[in-house]
Amino acid sequence: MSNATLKSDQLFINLGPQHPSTHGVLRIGLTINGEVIVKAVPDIGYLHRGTEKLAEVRNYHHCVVLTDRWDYVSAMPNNLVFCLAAEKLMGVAATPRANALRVIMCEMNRVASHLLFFGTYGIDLGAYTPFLYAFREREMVLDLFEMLCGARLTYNYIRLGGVMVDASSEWLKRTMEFVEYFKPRLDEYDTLLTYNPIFMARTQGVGVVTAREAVDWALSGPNLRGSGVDHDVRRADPYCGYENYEFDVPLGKTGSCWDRYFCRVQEMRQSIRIIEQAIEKLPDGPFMASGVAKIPKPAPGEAYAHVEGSRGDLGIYLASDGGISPFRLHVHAPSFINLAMLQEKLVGMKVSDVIALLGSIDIVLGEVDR
Amino acid sequence: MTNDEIFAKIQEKFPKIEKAAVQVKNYLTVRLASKDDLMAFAQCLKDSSFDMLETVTATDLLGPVDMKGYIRQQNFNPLLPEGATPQIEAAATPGYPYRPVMDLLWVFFSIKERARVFVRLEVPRENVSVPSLTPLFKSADWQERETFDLLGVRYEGHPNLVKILTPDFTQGHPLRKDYAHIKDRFDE
Amino acid sequence: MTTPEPAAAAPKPVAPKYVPPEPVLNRQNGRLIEDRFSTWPTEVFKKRWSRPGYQRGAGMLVAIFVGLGLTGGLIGELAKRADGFYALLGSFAAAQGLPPLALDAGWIAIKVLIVLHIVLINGLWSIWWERKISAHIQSRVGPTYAGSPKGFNFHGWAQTAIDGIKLLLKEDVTPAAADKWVHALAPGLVIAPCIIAFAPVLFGDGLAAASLDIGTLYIFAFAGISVIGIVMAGWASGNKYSLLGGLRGAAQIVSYELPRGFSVVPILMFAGSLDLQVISNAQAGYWHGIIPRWFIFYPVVGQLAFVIFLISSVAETNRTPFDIPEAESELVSGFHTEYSGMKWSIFFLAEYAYVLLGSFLLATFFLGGGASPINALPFTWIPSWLWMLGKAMLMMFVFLWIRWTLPRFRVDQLMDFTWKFLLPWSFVNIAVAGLYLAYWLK
Amino acid sequence: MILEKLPGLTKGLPGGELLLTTSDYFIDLGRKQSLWPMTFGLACCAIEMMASYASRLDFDRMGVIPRASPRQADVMIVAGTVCKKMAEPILEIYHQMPEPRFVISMGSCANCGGPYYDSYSVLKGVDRIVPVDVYIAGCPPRPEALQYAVVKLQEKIAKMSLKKGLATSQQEKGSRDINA
Repeated sequence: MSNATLKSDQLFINLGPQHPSTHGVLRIGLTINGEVIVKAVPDIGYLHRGTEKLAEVRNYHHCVVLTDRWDYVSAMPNNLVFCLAAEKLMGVAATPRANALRVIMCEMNRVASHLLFFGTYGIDLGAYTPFLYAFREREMVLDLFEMLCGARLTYNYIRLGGVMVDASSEWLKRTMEFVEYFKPRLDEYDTLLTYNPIFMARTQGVGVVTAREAVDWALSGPNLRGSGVDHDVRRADPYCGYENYEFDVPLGKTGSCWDRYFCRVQEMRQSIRIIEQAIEKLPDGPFMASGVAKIPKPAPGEAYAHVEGSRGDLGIYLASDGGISPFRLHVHAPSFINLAMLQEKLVGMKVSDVIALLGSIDIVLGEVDR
Repeated sequence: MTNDEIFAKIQEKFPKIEKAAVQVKNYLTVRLASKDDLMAFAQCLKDSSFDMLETVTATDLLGPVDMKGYIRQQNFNPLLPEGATPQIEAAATPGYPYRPVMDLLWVFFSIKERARVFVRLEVPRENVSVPSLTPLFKSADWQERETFDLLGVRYEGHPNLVKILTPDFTQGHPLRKDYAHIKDRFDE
Repeated sequence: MTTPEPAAAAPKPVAPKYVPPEPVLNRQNGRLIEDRFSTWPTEVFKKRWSRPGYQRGAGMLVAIFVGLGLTGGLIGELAKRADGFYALLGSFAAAQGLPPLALDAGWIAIKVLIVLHIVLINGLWSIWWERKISAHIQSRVGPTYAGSPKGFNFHGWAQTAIDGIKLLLKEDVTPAAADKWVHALAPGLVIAPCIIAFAPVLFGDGLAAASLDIGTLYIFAFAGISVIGIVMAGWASGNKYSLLGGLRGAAQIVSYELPRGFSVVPILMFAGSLDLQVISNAQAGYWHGIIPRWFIFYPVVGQLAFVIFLISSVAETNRTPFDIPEAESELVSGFHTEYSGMKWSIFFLAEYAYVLLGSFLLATFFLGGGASPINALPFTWIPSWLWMLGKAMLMMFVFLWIRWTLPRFRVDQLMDFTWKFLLPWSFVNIAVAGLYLAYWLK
Repeated sequence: MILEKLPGLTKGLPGGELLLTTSDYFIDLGRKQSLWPMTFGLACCAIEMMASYASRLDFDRMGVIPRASPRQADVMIVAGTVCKKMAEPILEIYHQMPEPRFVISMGSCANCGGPYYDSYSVLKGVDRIVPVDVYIAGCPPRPEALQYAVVKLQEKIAKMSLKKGLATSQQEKGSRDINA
């Protein structure tokens, strides 16, 4: 926007792409009147890496590597959703043990991802200390990941037809130790941030998204559930045997920033529950299905798979022309779709609330721009 | 609700619709006859509880991908012998019906029914233009922009159909199969 | 699957026994590579006192503190004979034939230098103190390696000094869009009123650079001037974030001046004077020989006034939860976004000087000044300036504690808080204090 | 300003060399023990950068605290994929930083494009637009690797001296040689 179109009492400020709290390289052009926002124009694409194009000249095993880098905070669901889609195309099914391990890893990654959200949301609202507490526990989750698959962020652990390596009994023991350690920490977080009066004043009643709007914007994940819509892919369209585990789907009431935040904090508890059950019920057997070729060439066809990622309903549309590379790969990226509501929701809010709303949507720019 | 039941229910309301030849695995896929039906069909779906437009995208069905769309160097790996090509090159699969067609895709989702409908529409790939769904679904906004940016599909009636992901100086639509990368100032 | 006991639940792997690494020679020049960074800090810290660098650093720190203490004590003791010194200087000036004006100028210069050093040394100390405290609140360790590479690395004691060297040598950027003179003038206008405001601040019994009858009013008046510097900095930077920060800062500081001033009115009523020395003296003595007669122990009124004054002091210093002028996650750095090097560090220095000012005022108004909290022999022997310093440092810790615990207010909530909560309650407080005076303390 | 003239001023003085080396010592000490990076994350590596500020690996030990404004920063950690759209903002931020400034290129993407070596929208290495002092390999590098890079940068800074100018010519060009 040029200055000529501005009224004399309005100010155009440029939030990002380098800004401490845009969680990456998001840019928002804000026209403000005093402290109130008149117009907001989000500008994305500063991390557009063209993975959908690159996937057309990678083979299916290599594509799993690309998936790691979409939602780099929780890479396991990305691996999983690609493998599910490719397995559908190839007609392979993962073994029960592999499925249970996938569930454990995805839930642990959800914990890690929500811990990052918890910490950075604290920073966004000016509380620096919760970030360091959250990272203390997050490092433990990452240690467990590292012990199993050797990487801290980009795992490439879930492979076509199964998982990379089997979990040892030592690893399972340590995971249970972590679960026991982590439960009281969640109560600590509640005292630290959730019920802090200033925090509640900053987030309750701010950025309210009604259930009607949430469905209209096609939000997913905690953003949808924060508005009170009971939709969870793990319930609606179970994959990897989620129907066998007992867990609740936390719902918000008003759809404000606090509800979205609270949904995530409660989801960590449910994830812990699922991990416990999955480890107890972990079946024996092979961790990799037989029949996955070294260079898979699935028959021509199309497949869609989706999982409940840490940020919402992560889906993949995969088309094959019978070659060694996918013919078309499209990512239904929850962050991208959740972020779209920003341009409309920001109007009328205060500058400080931009950060509160943006933080509560919990985007990862790698997934927004892909 | 199984896919056939959903299809029967939709066909009851919108008799012109037919099942697609290639079904997206495990989900109901229907094919529109022409782009004029799109708005009416979307309205019909919205009325019958499919009130969430999940995905808007498209596939270019023209031949294998053009390698000029990638910035490749000859034998970039010094550890490999001279002339080796460790990188995968695109190759046409014999028997696959490549054709100059843009295959558009919309995914509608019903939270109540927990069901998904994939809607497909084939249009010629030159100057693709279809009606925009933004008046019905807000979520179409950015996804249509993305599809326009990456595949060059024009959505008629979109309030702000401009580039969203690629930088301003990128010419062409990268996900089209015949996209050839034009060197810009950052490519030496 | 058996669940282990929660007490022993930390899943950290058992640390292997620490084996000192083999000495590694640099490939190029064959020199011994120091193993400072090749071992984990936790391993190093296990036997830290055996490291000579640690001992030397600790010794250095203790020496500095003892030196500062001795200097302070010297000044404190000498100040009691200040009249004698003044007379001595006067006779010296008369002997040399100097005019009395020169004598007064020299005398004031000595006092100004002392106060100036308090402000500047406070910056060095409190930034390190803040970084260490915040680190330990956040389960970190804070600065550790700063100091000489040869060792003196006791808890990074030299961190602020090193930061200072670096900031002094940084390029001084004036943005092209900036108003050059106003941009350069703003840091000065922030720090100068702050130093001036230290003139009547009481550092102990009778220890003030200037004993003013209107001391309280003087401090509040000068401390309020800094806001002009903040607005200037925000406007002159030519940056919209700075402008927003400057305007927010102006609104906030002007608003919080009011409850800050009104909250001490009960104290002034009880003491019957604006002079800080009188206020401090009014709190001498003990109820029933046990409870000190500090104003904070006056039922209800004292505590309410203390809380309001503390909150407004935190707001005056632009620190979390009231740091909206420089809100890092919203306005990048607010009004000092465009400042670099030494100009920026002057803003920081001013912030910590205001923290110190607030701490000393809290100690004077509410914590009995230089009086001992315990009416027993070894405590009453401790000189008043040491008590004063201790109380001020305690209050400074409270400032840091608040900063690293709470999230930030939104700008309208901040205004609501002062106009709808703090200000009415400070009025109520004044009324109740009037009742106390009329019926209890008459 | 004074620093540039100091070598010339001390040339004729007795003990001028000693003065120069002493000031070198303190200047380098100041610069290397208080490297303030920008809070500036691009992609995956930014999460590891955050982890290195956090409790376990506590960057504050080395005096490294993040600053939000480029005016107050000394070192830019380019953490993640540099896309062509982001290249210009990075250049602008680099120009906003006051001298002396340093750049750490973190991760394969920032070094050379990494897994996106053939992508149409990724810059193949941040060293095409800004001079880089230290490169870190890895995708993403571990936080320990980032801290080691800071140690390496400190070693590099320790070699800066007034006589050679504020930075050696290789350093200005962004030499990969740490001993330059």
